[in-house]
Amino acid sequence: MNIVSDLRKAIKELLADKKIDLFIGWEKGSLPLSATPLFITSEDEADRAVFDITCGNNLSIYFTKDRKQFADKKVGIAVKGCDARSVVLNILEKQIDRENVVIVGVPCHGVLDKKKVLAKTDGREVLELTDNGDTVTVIGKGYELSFDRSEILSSSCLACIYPDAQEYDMFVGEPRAEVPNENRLKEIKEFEALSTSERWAHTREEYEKCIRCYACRNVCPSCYCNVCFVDQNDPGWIGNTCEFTDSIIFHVIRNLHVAGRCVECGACARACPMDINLLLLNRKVAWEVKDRFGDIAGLDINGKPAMVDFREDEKQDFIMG
Amino acid sequence: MNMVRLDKQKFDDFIRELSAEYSVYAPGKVGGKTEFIPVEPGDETDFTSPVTDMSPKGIFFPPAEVLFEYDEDGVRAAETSHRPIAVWGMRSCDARSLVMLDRVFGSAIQMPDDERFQDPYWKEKYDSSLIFGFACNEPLSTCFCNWFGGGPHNRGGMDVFVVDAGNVYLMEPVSDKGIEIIGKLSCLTDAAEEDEALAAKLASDAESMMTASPDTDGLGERLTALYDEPIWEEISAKCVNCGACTFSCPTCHCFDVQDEGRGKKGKRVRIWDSCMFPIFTMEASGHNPRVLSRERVRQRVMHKYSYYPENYEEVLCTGCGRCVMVCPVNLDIREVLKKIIAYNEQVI
Amino acid sequence: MKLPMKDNKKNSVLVLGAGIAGIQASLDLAEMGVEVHLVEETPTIGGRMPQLDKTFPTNDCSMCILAPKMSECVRHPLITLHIMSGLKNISGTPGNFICSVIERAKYVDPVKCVACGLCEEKCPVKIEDEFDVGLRKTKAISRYFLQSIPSEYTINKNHCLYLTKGVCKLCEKVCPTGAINYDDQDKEIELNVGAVILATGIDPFDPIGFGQFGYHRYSNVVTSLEFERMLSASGPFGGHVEKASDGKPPKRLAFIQCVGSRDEGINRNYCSSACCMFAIKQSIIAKEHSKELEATIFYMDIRAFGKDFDKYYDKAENQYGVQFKRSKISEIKELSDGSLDLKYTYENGDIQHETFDMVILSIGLQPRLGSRELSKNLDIRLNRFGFCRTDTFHPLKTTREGVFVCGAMNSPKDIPESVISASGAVANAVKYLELERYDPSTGSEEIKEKDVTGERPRVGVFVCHCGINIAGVVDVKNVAEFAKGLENVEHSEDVMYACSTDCLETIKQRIEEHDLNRVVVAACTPRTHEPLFRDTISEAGLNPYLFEMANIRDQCSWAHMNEPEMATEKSKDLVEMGVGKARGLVPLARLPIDIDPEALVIGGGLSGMTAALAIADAGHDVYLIEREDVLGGNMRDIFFNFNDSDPQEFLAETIEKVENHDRIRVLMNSIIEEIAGFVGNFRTVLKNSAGEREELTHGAVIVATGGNEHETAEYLYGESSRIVTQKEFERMLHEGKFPPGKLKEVVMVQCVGSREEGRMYCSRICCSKAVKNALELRKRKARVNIYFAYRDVRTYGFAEEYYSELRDRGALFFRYTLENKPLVSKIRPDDPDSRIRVTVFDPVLEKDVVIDADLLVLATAIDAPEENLKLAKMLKVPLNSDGLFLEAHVKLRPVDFATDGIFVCGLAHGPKDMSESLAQAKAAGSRALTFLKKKSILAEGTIAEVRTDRCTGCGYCEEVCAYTAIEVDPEEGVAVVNDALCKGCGACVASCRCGALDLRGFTNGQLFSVFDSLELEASEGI
Amino acid sequence: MSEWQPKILAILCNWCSYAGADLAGVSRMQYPPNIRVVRVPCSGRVDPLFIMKSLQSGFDGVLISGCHPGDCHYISGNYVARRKFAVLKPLLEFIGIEPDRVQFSWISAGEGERFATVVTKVTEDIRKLGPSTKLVKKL
Repeated sequence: MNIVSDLRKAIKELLADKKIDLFIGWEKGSLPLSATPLFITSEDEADRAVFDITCGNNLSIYFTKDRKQFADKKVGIAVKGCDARSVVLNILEKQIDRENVVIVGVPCHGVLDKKKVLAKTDGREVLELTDNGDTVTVIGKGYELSFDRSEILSSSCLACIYPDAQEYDMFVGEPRAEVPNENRLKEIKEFEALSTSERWAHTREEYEKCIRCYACRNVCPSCYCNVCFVDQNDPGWIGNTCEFTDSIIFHVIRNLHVAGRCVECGACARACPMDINLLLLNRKVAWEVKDRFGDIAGLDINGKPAMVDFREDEKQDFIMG
Repeated sequence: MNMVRLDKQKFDDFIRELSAEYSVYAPGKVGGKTEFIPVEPGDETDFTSPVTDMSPKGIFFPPAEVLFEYDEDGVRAAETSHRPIAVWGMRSCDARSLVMLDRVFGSAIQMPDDERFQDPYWKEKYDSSLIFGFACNEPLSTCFCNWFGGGPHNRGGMDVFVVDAGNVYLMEPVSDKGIEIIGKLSCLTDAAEEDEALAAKLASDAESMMTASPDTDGLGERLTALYDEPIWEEISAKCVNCGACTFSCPTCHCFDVQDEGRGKKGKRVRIWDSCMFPIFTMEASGHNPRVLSRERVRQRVMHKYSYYPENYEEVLCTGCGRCVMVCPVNLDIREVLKKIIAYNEQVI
Repeated sequence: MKLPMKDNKKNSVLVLGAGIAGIQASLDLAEMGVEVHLVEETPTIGGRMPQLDKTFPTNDCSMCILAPKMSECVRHPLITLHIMSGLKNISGTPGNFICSVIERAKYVDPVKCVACGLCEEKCPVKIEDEFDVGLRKTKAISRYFLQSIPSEYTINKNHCLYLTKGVCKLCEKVCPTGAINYDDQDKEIELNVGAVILATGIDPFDPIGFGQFGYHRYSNVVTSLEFERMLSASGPFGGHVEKASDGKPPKRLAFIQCVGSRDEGINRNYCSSACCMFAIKQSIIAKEHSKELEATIFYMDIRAFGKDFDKYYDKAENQYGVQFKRSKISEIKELSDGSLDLKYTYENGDIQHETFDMVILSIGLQPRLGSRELSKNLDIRLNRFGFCRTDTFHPLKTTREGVFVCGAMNSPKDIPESVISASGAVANAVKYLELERYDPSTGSEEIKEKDVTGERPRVGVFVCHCGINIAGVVDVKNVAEFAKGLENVEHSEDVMYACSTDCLETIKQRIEEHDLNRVVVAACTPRTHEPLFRDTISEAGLNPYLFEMANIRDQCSWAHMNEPEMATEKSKDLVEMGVGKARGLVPLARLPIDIDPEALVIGGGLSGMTAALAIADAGHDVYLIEREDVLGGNMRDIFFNFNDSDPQEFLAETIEKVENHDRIRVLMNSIIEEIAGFVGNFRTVLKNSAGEREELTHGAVIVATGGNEHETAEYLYGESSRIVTQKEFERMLHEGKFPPGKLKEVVMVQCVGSREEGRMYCSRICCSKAVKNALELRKRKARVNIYFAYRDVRTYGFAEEYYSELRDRGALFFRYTLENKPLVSKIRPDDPDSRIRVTVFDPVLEKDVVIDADLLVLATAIDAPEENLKLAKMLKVPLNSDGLFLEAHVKLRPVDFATDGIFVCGLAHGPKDMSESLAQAKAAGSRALTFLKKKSILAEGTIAEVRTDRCTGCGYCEEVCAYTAIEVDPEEGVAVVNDALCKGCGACVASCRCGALDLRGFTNGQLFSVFDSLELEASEGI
Repeated sequence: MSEWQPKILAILCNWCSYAGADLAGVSRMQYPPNIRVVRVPCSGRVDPLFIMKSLQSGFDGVLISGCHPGDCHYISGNYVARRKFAVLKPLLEFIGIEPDRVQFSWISAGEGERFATVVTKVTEDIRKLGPSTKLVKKL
């Protein structure tokens, strides 16, 4: 079975049957480490569609772009597990009409993090990449390197338990349900084991790097406010300079704004030009949401988003006795 | 003036001598990313990639710069160090970018001497600065400096041109300031003829590594003609307006001014802005002439390749390729330009 | 607010008793535009509820839920309070009564008293505190309890040294405002009213002299009311229960049920209805206070018959580990260490001993002391227990026309039933009035409001001394001086009593002199005084919302009496924060929302018809929707009553009234397809059986969709003509058509489908219904043997008497458990008329008893109709887990939904009997009238607003709003606030990531300004 | 005042906790004068950013108090709020803010004594931590 050819076939059929006006997928990019989003409106374009380790983009972001740009269109979309959860969340949040979207799942084995690859090459440019399954080979000017797939996967993928869509209309291949992952909480637990001052030192170091470019926010499929709170100035919620407290508060509030909504796709971390470990806090929040409320963002299309729901007998250990 | 050479073993001495008068910046690693940071003798520098992750524009035009402070006693200028800045290791593309920025901040073209149109914050730093530019011996696949009049060994915007020649750095003063400083530094020796030959070879080798440029003649006018064409929709379709391109770009220079205050104390700060952001041109009335992504993408492209050249006869792009590298959706500006050129030919 | 014409008997009602029932009745009346005289015996309104710590089954804090109603009541311009007053007599005729009211002397001028408490501190006379049931001392001059309303002090003339012996006068000396008036006299006034509502409530049973349980002899035997005060955080022990014997916390508690209830020997052969739940609640709360504590409840039957009560009972037993022991206490002995030895007997005769640290007597409810005298004075009759007499079909009418009763005065009641009866009594009372629809949005004396738009804030600060209450601790002058230096403060001064009439004048003057456009008063708490100051500034032409208070008394000077410097610093900060908030205040308007006068009643059963009549009788058009082709609902199957009145006759009368009422339009065979809109402005689309659609517009909705008899598959139901439900049995009795052959042995099985998995609730009426039918059977066939298999007999209230009667008449009772249900088989399996063999375990004899029954009658549960879900979705109102409509608040808003303008009554709300349904239906009508009587209602000023440019329409606001007051417009994709429904809590605002929402009066900007207003000594950053 | 005194912002809901604070005063219960109270209609009104902003402004600690579960005057505002706090509190601890800086409680209108106890405890906790530094913005 060939995923890519099956995917192309599926897209063509959808277009041919007029089930969709548009399909959003990926195609090979101009650089070896990045695929690029592809908007397919005709069957012949479907042959450009690919799916591989470089297809990191969470395409659901295009639904909310320009204030629901596809509101009147029937749109098909290729999704990995995390992307599917974004689509579901967008449906729950009335950004997408379930009727108007055809969700096509593709089996995901993780996407690469360019920065991790470049760390492996000591910053040397990569000119070619081959995915061998368990290993990945990269070739550049004067070098060829192979390494374990896990070494260059996005951190988000390393802790993933839903690699495949749980809500879909079609699936290319065999979808997997929840996949056990012993690393799911590893990073969180390790960080929690540090002392308060060690944790603070790390936070300080990480978030002092922030240049407030908002790439994290802008690539986030859950951040689709018309005007982000940080950009509002009547009243001004928070300072926009690179002053540290403003930066950390911006990030903490953003973490809370995506609480119960973050699908841990890792787009923010991959987009961060300063390489801040943004996922750590997002994951912590996602874990608290799971642990306390039993919710995983975008998993249950019949559910309610966690932060607008409640149970009377919820754990309230943080309230003074 | 001829080239001089700096033995790499004497690099610390060089920095030490330079530091006597200048705050010295050089590429270094901060949290895994390369950017221009203040260095001291003995500090490690990082030249792994010809293109630092962050461009050097932040040295002269910081992401957040305090313009003035106020309290109950009145308004005061922000405190600065007033030490001149020397930058070591700035590639051709980046050195050229400073010239482009200086056209904007340094003066107004119509009234170059009118102080009202000069940005004192920029001028104070840039006018007294010393740029040790760095030749690119091994340009990257993403480099396209040759498209717009640059090149890996271009000397534009530099005070001293430096070639990495193995064990030595070969230096060639470019400006008066460069001549002066070369004359002052004691750790330098005169270069030999073979050194100059090597430099020339490295230059031609580097040139040959560059990809061919499309026909960029009259790009500005061509763009103007395309202003209302539907092509912008196609170009911008995948853009998520993250702004990574503008933040990493050495020539993007849009800024916003914010007041930070509490009670009777506060300051006014200039911060980088980005035309990619939805509120970029939001007006106080609430009206926004560039609501849609494609309008903002068009703005960025037009500004760089049409509006700026209209004023300064040079595009506002040095071809450093950073935006190509950082774009999370691989929206490659080179492809965009090629597309525009092709479309233009097809339409007109 | 425009007040309807005063002193008009046609427009006023006297309410006697200001407990929760009296308060509810007064508020409902006043909201309909009726002038109310609320006459209360004690110095405060509130009645019994303030004495309670928590309420079951939600463990709500009693005071938290009551306090807002108390302040609403005391502030309502149409309610005149007569505290420390009594009703001497009523003369005249219904619609034109003259009531003589005695107002007793208070000896403190309520206008001057600022409730500072100095008098009480200095008063030398200590007396037992009535409110804390003698558990603490109070003084001869006191406030009734700390949160009493009104807050003014009164002198107890029986104990005051000056009034009794002519010496002392200490209170007069210390009173900073000269409020003491020893010459105060009792006054008699006459009030001309159209109707009277009595709500004098109950007294707790007094076990003194009821020697058996050692109350007052053994120090660790207390009543449940005393225990409640002990549990209460604001009680005499601050919520730390301790034994009187040694002051240590008790480890083992015993609750003894039915003390003063279900006891023929002392003429209390009725069930007090609330004590079982009360004890369960107390055991849960006590265990929450201390995990190790053990609690045992000794009982006869656990009567957890209310909505969600059984779940609470289950929680107590299985989650909290409360022990329930069905047994009789035969003796209590005090041991040397003060602990108590209980001797008790199980139903099988086993005698046990157990030692407890504390014994709580679950005392019953009894008629108020003096109710006989009152009944004579008012010429109303009482029942044999001394409760006010009413009848099944007129549960809120006394024997005197025009005089109505509510609350527990006519039968023991829990809070929600009291509230229901109060609203219900109002529906009766308004029939004697002539009410016009009125418009609260038209002001009577219009003061031109100053437009402050665009003006720079010019804040005036007034810092109150409150005598020495504030100034004794805080350097008030210093604070006022400090305020002068704050940005935007135009004027600042210190004043002796900010709330005094002359100071209010001063404030108005300063507004004028300094052209102030914001006012900050630093004084006591905004919870009591904000309305007064708001009124004041609006009299000076400022919008009332341009006001802010700094609480430097209750939350500063009183709490930091020994730290004057720090208290002064804190006061300055609070003033600065107040100014910070004030700076950003903007005028807010309360916009009128028009109200359609018609009502829609869904369901043509007894409840629906009654509600429709209540509204129609008050002069409003009603649409009564019935899905079937006949009115009457479940009542068509009810033929008997405990007394001899005939339900069918009453039903026929009711149907006739409905069908002939010129204001009721009955729409039969109709179902609702769509309901849209909101309070005052509903639009409903109906479809009748012919498929024709009709659109109705109306201002209110009453849900009276009823309930269904559970269709059981248990006990071989349906397999023999001799197995019937109680409903079928009642018809059998009525028609006299019994199964063929002799009818000698009749078995009744209770709780068929109720109180078990899938239906964890008690169907409430089945025990009484079965007892009723059993007695009826006995009347007809005296020689029939009746066997009664039950889990708990829940004949609450006066039905208890009939239960005893049935026992006396020889019916045999077998208690079964869920694990040991009666076994049923057909003697001849193939015979559809086979007799039935019932095997039931007898816990008294401890063996199985086999009965070959001629008839097996099953008390099947009451089910919520499945269609409830559809209707609930259309109305956007919630259902509970059992599918019953969920009211806004189980205690205090039992017929309301959180969404204004929609009400519920009858079985749709939960199982209940005819009287209860009638009361609730009237209550629903009455609650609807509180809206319908207004031509318009005023939206709140502090409500949410949307900035549509920022809204992404994600719908989070919609999800968190408890009032359906905000919705995403599907067309525009942005949220829209319904001003009429928004209560201003701000939950949507804080849940809006986009910053598209804000809460007027508490905007983000205003609050940021408060957080940022202090210059804090920022420490060095790391 | 020579000794350092923490300043603590207390955001209280109008119907329960603010009333409880009033009751503490009416009952003359004494507690440390370090809190500065802001009244909001409901704990549901509290945006986590309020807490962050007040720490940034230099408050040494923040106390948020609302009605007990089930007591909310607005039916469910405190439940909605509770989820926000349930995420904020562990997140703040996670990034290295001292757990006691930001505290939450439920205080009913009848719990004057509890209000005094809570404020005393919060004040002492924060006094032990010393002045807040981590999130304070220097201007």
